[in-house]
Amino acid sequence: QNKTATTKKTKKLKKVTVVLDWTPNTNHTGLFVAKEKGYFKEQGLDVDIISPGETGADQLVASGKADFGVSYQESITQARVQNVPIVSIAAIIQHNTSGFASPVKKGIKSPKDFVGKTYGGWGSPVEKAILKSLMSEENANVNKLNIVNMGDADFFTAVKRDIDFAWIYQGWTGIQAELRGEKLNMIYLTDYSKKLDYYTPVLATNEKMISKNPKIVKAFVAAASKGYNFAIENPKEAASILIKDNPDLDKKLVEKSQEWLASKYKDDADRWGEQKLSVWKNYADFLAENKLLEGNFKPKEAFTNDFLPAK
Amino acid sequence: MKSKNIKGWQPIVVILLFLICWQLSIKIWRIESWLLPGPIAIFKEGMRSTDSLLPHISSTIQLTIIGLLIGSLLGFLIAFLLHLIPGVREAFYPLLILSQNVPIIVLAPLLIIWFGFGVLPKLIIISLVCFFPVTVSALDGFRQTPSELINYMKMAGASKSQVFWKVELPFSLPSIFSGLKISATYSVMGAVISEWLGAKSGIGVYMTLASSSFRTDRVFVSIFIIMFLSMLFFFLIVVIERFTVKWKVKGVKRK
Amino acid sequence: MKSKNIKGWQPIVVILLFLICWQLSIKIWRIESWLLPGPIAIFKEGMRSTDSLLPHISSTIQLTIIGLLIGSLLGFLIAFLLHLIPGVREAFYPLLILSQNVPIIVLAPLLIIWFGFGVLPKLIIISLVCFFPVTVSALDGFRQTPSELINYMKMAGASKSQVFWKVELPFSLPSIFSGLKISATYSVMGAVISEWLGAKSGIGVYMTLASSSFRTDRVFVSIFIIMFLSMLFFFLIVVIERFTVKWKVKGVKRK
Amino acid sequence: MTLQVEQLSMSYSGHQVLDNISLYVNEGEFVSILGPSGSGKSTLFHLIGGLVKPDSGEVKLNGSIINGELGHVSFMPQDHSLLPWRTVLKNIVLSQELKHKPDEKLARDWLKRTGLENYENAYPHELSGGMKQRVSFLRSLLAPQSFMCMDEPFSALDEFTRLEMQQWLLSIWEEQRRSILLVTHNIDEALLMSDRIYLFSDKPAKIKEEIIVPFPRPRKKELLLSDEFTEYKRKIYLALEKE
Amino acid sequence: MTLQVEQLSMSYSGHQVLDNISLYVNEGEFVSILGPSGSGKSTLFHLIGGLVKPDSGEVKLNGSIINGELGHVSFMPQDHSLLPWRTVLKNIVLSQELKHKPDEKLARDWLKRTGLENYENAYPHELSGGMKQRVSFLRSLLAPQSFMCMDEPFSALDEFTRLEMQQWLLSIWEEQRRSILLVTHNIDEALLMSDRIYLFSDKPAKIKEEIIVPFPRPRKKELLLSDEFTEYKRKIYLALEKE
Ligand SMILES: Nc1ncnc2c1ncn2[C@@H]1O[C@H](COP(=O)(O)OP(=O)(O)OP(=O)(O)O)[C@@H](O)[C@H]1O
Ligand SMILES: Nc1ncnc2c1ncn2[C@@H]1O[C@H](COP(=O)(O)OP(=O)(O)OP(=O)(O)O)[C@@H](O)[C@H]1O
Ligand SMILES: [Mg+2]
Ligand SMILES: [Mg+2]
Repeated sequence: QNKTATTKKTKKLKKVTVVLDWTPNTNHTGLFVAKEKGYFKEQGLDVDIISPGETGADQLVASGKADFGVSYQESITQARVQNVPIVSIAAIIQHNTSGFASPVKKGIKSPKDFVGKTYGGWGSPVEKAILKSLMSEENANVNKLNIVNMGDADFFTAVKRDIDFAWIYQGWTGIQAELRGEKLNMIYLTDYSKKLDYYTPVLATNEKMISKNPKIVKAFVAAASKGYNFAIENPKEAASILIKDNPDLDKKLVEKSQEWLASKYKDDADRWGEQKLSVWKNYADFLAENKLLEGNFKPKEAFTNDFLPAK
Repeated sequence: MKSKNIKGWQPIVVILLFLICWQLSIKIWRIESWLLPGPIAIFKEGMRSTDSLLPHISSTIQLTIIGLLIGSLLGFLIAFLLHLIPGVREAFYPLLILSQNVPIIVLAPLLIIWFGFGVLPKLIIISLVCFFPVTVSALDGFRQTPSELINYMKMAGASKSQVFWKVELPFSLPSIFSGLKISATYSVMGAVISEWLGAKSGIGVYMTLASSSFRTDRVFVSIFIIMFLSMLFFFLIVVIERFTVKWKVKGVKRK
Repeated sequence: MKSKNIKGWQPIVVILLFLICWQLSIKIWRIESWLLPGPIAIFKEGMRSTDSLLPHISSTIQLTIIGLLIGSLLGFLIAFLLHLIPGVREAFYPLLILSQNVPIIVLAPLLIIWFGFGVLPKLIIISLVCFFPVTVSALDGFRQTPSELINYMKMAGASKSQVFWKVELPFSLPSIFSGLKISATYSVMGAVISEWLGAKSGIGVYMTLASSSFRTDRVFVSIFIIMFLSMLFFFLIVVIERFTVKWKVKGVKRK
Repeated sequence: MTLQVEQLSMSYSGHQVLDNISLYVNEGEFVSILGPSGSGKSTLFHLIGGLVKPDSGEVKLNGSIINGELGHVSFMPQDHSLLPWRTVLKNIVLSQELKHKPDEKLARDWLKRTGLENYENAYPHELSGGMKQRVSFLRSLLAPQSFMCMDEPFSALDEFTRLEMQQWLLSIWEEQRRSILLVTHNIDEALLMSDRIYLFSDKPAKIKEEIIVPFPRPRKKELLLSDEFTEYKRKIYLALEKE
Repeated sequence: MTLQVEQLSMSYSGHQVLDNISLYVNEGEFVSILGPSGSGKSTLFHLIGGLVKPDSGEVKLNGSIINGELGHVSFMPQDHSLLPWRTVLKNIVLSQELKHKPDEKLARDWLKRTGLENYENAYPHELSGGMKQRVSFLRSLLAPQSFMCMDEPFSALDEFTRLEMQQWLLSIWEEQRRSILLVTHNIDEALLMSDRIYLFSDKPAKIKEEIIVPFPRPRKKELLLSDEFTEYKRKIYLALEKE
């Protein structure tokens, strides 16, 4: 009886795809919860979650090949400047949880300690600008920092050798370090510059979806919001749902990360997913100041809160 | 017979030796297991996760076989056309080289946008990897056919296609197999890479998941599987070669 | 002479045609430029950023040349050893195949840990890419040397190494060049990939930066450069082949 | 089938090889060419077979020009040119295969007659030099074309096998009335088999002399010992001797 | 250099090819082998050269067993086996190169004598059949080993070139007193050149007869026409004729 009811429903379900930014992790928990708990179905959606590996989601979302995707404010800012029609529809995590991490024994406690050290990054000019702004807060000179391109190497590998510190997400790599019992010094971006408190990651869609299928967007965000709220309240269960869907993930890491993230999804906002114009504007201004924005960025068009469920 | 049996064991012995060295150096230099786990740990992890691995393995194998088939047929077909149609060879050869130099990270989004998340874009990537060695080797094989054999056939009135099927193709079989061996070796990695464009299962998926959750042991389990599979495909080609090119002068080289 | 000149133009015509089709289909299907820019836009962007590109190009070229050299020498050396030392061939061949199946994402961290962020790990990666086709083709070439030639040399009292240098090697030169062509084609991509493990400059670096700031046109500029470079290396090998294997029976095949 | 070669000249990268050669082979005629090594006999055959085009002159088969046209004659090359990946039997039927379904029974028959019945499934590399030559001979014998060009077909055979093969060739020729052009170094062979003999000079090859062989057919082995035969032999010998 | 072959037997995958062959070549002796095509003459040479090992029996050079030992004799193979990527000159000096610095002047001298002076820098594929054979002949002639095994060295040559080559071979042999073992299908050649002749039977090869040739040296062309010569010729002919 239950079965027939669901099949009947599936007939009417609208198929949508959501592309993750990378392999599934705790940033995505809400989506998996919404799928597993049937929140998407309640909204009449049949959601296909795809992880694209190296490709990233932005181009797929922008082109309409995927309906939704997981992206970052940094990407969307750069993308929109190049006329890529991608729009952020919800902030997955309210504040920037990334920062510069280093093993405790390197003695890097604040940006001024960067002097004379080696930073491992991926060679982007944005990194240098960010480091510069952090260091200038403490009157340190960025030119005394050695910046090395470490490409695809992961954090733990890199700091074993020539690298002293690198840029990580606390909620994943930081948690992994805790699990390994490695003490890290973490310098959060948000602690030094409000401009760098950008949204990372976010849910995104393309402009066409917004103009042509606002109902679907609304439904999707509603279900996702419900999923993330569930994860906020029941981190344990949410973690087990993520693991159930991705059995090859490391269980301990997911559980611990989930626990840590539970309070960060919504944080101080009055509802999950809320985005502020100032945040979008600040980051773009920061880039512009550093001459890293090749074009015009209109912060208002880059995001919308319109599809978030009412408070 | 006897000496053949012994030969079959040689590579296994070498590999075992290699693994032992590996295990020992891990012990001696105290390399941490998240950096480079020892073969024993890898083996244990492999045993533990056999169940969850099997579907991944079978999906990668399917992808590889189909891709390798398409790729090598395509490679042969291209070689065939470039060889038989006069003038085309010089004109299109550069395009082949170009095809090998489109980075996957650029190709991937385009392929997905054009062909969706299905199996097609993945097969395209594997084929792209596999066709090239076959084409190059086949073309070189065709070109090296002894001219006296071709001359005889021509004088006997063979058409261009008869010369091809009866002389050039049989003559270049060893060369083609040489290309096929290279392709077979690359095919599994090709499949793994292709799985990065949004697959639900496969060794590639398993490996990236393992890697992103810092499970180095599982990453190495995947590598072992990839290696094993590509050896398998390689030796499959070798076996097929043995049965196809069976006229090869063996007796005379006995000393 | 005249017909040769004309031949040189054929591939260029084909490539031009291809570019024209590309430009047209961009127009017709209205493909957005952030997804797939047209060749004209790419060319313009390439012109604009020539100055900033040159250091990247020259660093990649250096890396490629050294890597290709090391890789092909290594490939030849391995083929040489496997061929000449009895029994070693069967034992070590599988290891070669394995070497082609260690994904870069796994190898990279290890290489970095062991060799740092310098040029050495990059050269290791390019060599790893380039040696394999050379080895496989060379081994297959050695094996196909006509037995009557080897038999004559043996009866005349040639040592194993004389047989190798005077018969097997010259005979398999065309085959070795076939492998070298494949290697040359892969070498540039190998260099680009190797740059992803931390380089200060290079096409690979330029491309990832372009890609992360959604400058698809610049990404394609890099691809064009990669393609151009690999064609260059390929034809370099072809030219060397022409000068080395100049005995090849041409006259007889004139018809 | 009649062949006419008219004022053929040919040179390889500057070296003249054939200088104004004219010769003919009538319907059902057996003609031999004798000439020094390296004079250009095989080159002439390549021209007749259409593999290369002459610098000047014409090759006519049944009156129509076949300069550079392939496939009109059955050709037995000087090197055996057997395909190494085909068994003896498959090599023999190759020339038929090109035109129609091969007649393997006939091929087996011939293998038996030429003493190769046990080698039907052997590969060329398992054969002795003379055996390879016989296989190549059978291949051209069974070819569908009725004009045959044979380039030293029996050079690797001992006297007895050679005589036997000559007999087979003669019997086939008499039976099917093919036209045959044969290159040989053996004066006995030329005299025993042909209606006419062309003598080639050294490079560049010219026709030095044309000799009409008067012996009646069928010719028996005993002819070899007759005075008339010796007379002709001496004549040719002297004519060939370098000036 | 003396060669002794003692009770050699050899079979290829079941087929017996040589059946208990015993023969010898004394210091400075010139010995020929005559036998039907496919009987096993080349196989015998491969055994003497050490390329294959006999099933039973021994090959002795100067008294020491050289079964399966390579490099003791200078060998001229039946197919020319020239290296296609070497010019004529470089092919000729190949056999010397293996042991010491090649003497290119000597090689050029010989090219001149054998009428190949213009082909020094030609590649094998540019040569006619007979020219390739001559190059291969020169290569073995210039080899440093003093025992020579030649497998039908003149089969692709016309009578005159053949006679000339025979004279060169004889002169070299007389001058350097090498020991020579020659396979040929030409009875005249065997009689004209050798001290002794072995006649081989058909498969499996046995020694049918050993003929000592009594003609004094140096032998002139005229010998060919003498009655004694014809007598011997007939004798060998009859002995070789199949039973
Ligand atoms: N592909 C080629 N390139 C250059 N020269 C060639 C080529 N083929 C043959 N020749 C030359 O042409 C001349 C005649 O060669 P051809 O093979 O016709 O001689 P032939 O009369 O058949 O001699 P033989 O009796 O020795 O076989 C020779 O001087 C040879 O060097
Ligand atoms: N590699 C081989 N494998 C199998 N059988 C072989 C091989 N080589 C030779 N034979 C067989 O051995 C026999 C003798 O061959 P061999 O070449 O010694 O003959 P030959 O006396 O030199 O003949 P010819 O005068 O025709 O050159 C033949 O029946 C041949 O089929
Ligand atoms: Mg000839
Ligand atoms: Mg023989």
